[in-house]
Amino acid sequence: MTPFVADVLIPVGKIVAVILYPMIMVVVMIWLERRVVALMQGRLGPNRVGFQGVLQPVADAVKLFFKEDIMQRQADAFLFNISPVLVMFSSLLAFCFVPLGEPIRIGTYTLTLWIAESPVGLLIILGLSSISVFGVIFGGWASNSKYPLMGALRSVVQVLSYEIPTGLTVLTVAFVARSMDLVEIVRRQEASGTWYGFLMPVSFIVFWISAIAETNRAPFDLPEAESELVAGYHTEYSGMKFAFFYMAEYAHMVLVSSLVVILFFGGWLPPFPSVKALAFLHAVPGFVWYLVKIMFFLYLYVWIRATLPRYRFDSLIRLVWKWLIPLALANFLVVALVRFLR
Amino acid sequence: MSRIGRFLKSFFLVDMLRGLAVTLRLYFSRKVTVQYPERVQEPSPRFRGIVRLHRNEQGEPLCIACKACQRACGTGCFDIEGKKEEGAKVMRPTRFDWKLDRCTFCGFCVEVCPTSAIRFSREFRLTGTDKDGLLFHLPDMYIAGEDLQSYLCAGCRRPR
Amino acid sequence: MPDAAADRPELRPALDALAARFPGEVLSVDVDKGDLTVRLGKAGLIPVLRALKEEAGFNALEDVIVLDNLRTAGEGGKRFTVLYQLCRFPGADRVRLAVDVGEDEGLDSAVPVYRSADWAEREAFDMFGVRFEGHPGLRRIYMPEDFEGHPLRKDFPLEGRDGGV
Amino acid sequence: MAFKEIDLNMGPQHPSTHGVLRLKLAVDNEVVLSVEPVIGYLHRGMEKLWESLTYTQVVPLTDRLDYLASLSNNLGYVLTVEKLAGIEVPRRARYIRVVLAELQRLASHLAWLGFQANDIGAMSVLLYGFEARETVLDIFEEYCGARLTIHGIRIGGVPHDLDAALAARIRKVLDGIPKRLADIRALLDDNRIWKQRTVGIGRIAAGDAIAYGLTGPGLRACGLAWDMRKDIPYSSYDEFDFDVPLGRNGDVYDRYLVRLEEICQSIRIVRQALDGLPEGETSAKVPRVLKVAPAEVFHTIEAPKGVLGFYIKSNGTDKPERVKMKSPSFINLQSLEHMCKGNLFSDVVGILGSLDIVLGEIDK
Repeated sequence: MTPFVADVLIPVGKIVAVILYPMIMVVVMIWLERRVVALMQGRLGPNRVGFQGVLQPVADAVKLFFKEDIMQRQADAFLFNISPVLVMFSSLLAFCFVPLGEPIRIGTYTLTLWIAESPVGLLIILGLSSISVFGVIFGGWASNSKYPLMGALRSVVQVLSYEIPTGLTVLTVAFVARSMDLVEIVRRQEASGTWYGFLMPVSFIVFWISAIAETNRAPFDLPEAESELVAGYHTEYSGMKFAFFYMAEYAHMVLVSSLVVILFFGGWLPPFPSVKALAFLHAVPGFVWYLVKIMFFLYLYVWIRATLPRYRFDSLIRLVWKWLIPLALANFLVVALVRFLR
Repeated sequence: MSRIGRFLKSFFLVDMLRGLAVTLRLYFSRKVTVQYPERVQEPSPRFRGIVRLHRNEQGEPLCIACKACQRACGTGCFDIEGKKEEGAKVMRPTRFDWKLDRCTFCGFCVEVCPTSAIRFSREFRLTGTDKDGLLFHLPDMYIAGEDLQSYLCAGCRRPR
Repeated sequence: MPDAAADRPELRPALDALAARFPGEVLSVDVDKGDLTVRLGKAGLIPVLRALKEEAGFNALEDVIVLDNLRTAGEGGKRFTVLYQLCRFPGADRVRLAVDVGEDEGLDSAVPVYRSADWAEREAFDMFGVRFEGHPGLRRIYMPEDFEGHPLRKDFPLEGRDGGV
Repeated sequence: MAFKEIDLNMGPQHPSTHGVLRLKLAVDNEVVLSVEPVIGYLHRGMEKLWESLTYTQVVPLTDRLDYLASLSNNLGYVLTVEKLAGIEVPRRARYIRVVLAELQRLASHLAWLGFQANDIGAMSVLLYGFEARETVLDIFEEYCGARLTIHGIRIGGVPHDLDAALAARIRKVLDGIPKRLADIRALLDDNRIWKQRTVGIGRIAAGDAIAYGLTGPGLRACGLAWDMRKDIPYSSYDEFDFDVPLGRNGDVYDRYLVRLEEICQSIRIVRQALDGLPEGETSAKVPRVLKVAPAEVFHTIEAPKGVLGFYIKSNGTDKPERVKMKSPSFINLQSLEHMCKGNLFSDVVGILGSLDIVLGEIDK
């Protein structure tokens, strides 16, 4: 294992992998969403391009690539162009901290299935996911037209107010696992034998609801409510810039699902780690378990989108300030008490 | 009990779960999509597609150029001229121009035709690439089926 | 005044009261094909409308219809006839008020009495050019603001003017 | 800093205005101050065109008024001409017309249900509603060969007969509708988000409703039992027993419930009409060129959107002197401003949807 390979080839390989991983997940996610929503509505969904429509997202991307990329004359050029980058950048960067599985030993070298492991990995991911809000604000404001402005205003208030319950519930997990490092949290769950999702169901529910709201999805997709604001903050975008917004939203969803899986459902651990009888589940590599769990949560996203109507803006805000935040605080208090007494 | 019952129901999101259960059940139910170009859904026998002229068994045109259809048509699709040949019993149309883009498929011409020369076909694929392709002259009124497709829109019609 | 409402006895008292209340205005009352029509003079329109609404309970104005009698009117005849279709709920009785209007004469707007006359009168103005005084915002409803002429008049060509709008 | 109110433009090219309608909104920070509908984008000059066509040639044009309920427009116009010319329609034809009109009400309400739910976000209900509507359109296609602009009712009667096989297929379709409706009601009826978006929104009092001329399900949602099929029965509607669903406080949720209940009532009517279908002719003898003595007549029917009226004046020739259509959507749209005052911007979409307007009928 020459130093060249260890210091250059492998990190570069891992970086390319981390860039490709969300891209592939985004493609899979776009296809999954269109198929699942279609199947739930009694129709087949895309099944012509590629096997069962798998290449449909690729076709969309190519179409968007060649579409004319227009910009309003009075639009603020710099902000208009920077915002898709901001949104995309923050989602992709956060994937560096997401541990995908147990480190693999190749001879003397241990290949760690993540790029960076930092004691405050959780904090960094939360920080990055709120940077994408800037992209949305600049995009909405810079398009210099009414609908995107209203869409941007709405999404600012929504994402900021939903970050509070997210932060609180994530805090309870960090509190119980006594660390903010994602790998440590998973190891802690393995050691304690139970997943935190079963240990603290309330924080899981609150985290999941505010996660849906934070990615502007399903019942909370106010900023891009087609029937009201035409297309919300990315109305004026077209071509690749629109594709960036579109892919960033899905990347953000995949990021949040992997966060849920790691924090509450034991990242790459097989279902019941402590039960000896199910030890054979360990044979299946951790990465597969991780993927299965993520797919379940992505399916849940789409399932909710196909079912529930859209909240009105004021009831959405009332929900977070009158229900979710008190619930998160109470839950944090209970967890703290339990931790203290034990 | 109903107040507490209502609170518990709303706290555990029962109304939303019931909705999710419905969509899940429909997720596994029968799909209604028909793969269109490969499989075409047969229209019903009384379907009002494009109107076509017909010939009798001996192959002579049934139309006697009486212009009843031209008078009955509300949107002026027909422009007919007829002439009686020497020794022929009945008049024959020499010019029979019919505009597809003006037709509302109302069926007056079919009802009023004395010799039922003009009848509804069950052809509903009526896209064309240019406007004068939608103007049918006398010989074109007898085209039906596949060669109607090539008459209307020779361009993008992929051979099936 | 011909004997009206032969086959609609229940409206008989209301009609007599109406005719008595407004001697100069109610010109004729007749029933044709089951529809009751009351011809009125221009001045009598609003008082009769108000009376029918408050006393006789005709609480809904269903439609305002304008007829262009360009070819059918005699020499002195007025060009337009404006009809008001009234309906009573409950009981579902109908009465039609007819008022003759000249080409440049205005007519009192019925909006103060019936709120639903608003758009109907705007359409009448847009299509025929009948002016309604006192209408909150009398402007065209179908045609663009800068359109000259009134399409539904008999002398407006069916195919429209060349160049159109 | 005094917040300048934004005047926003919804339409004429907008996903949720059901056609080419433009709403000029004055919005103060999401709260609606004033709504001014601008119409006329789909004006085809129908009334001018009708004056140059014979009575029979006008019927296919009435399909294009409310293109979601073309049979109701046919029925409205045809009944007015028959009242004008004094044509007596045989009883079997009247029953078949009731079957067709009520099936059309079913299809129109299902289309409305899909649009309304999609506007408020429940996108799957759009597909469920339209799939149910497709089964009804198949019946129309089997009966007279068209699905949207049907032209299935003629002056004097109906073009085709309703044989036993078609009646059996209609009954099968009617059995399928309640099941699909049950799915939709499970999704929406007591879903908290749906109720938050519809209960108490776009409320109108009974007095204002009549003042604005509101008719149809919108008026019945305020609790007023005004239904032309009961008040001024036509086409032998008085021989069927059905009840008129009423709401209580005239908001979007009550209009939703009233229309769903009307679907069930329409199914009841069609079943009774099919069971009691009398023998006899399907059309009266109507001369090819129908000349009508000079007279004027106004007649209304209960169309899915509200009270649809036709005024026809004849001049002795085979062409009408003047045909005026009283469009329910045209009058209902007037009360939009009254309903939207004070609500939020995203409610305007819900309220507009609950009025169930069709621009073909408004613009004529």
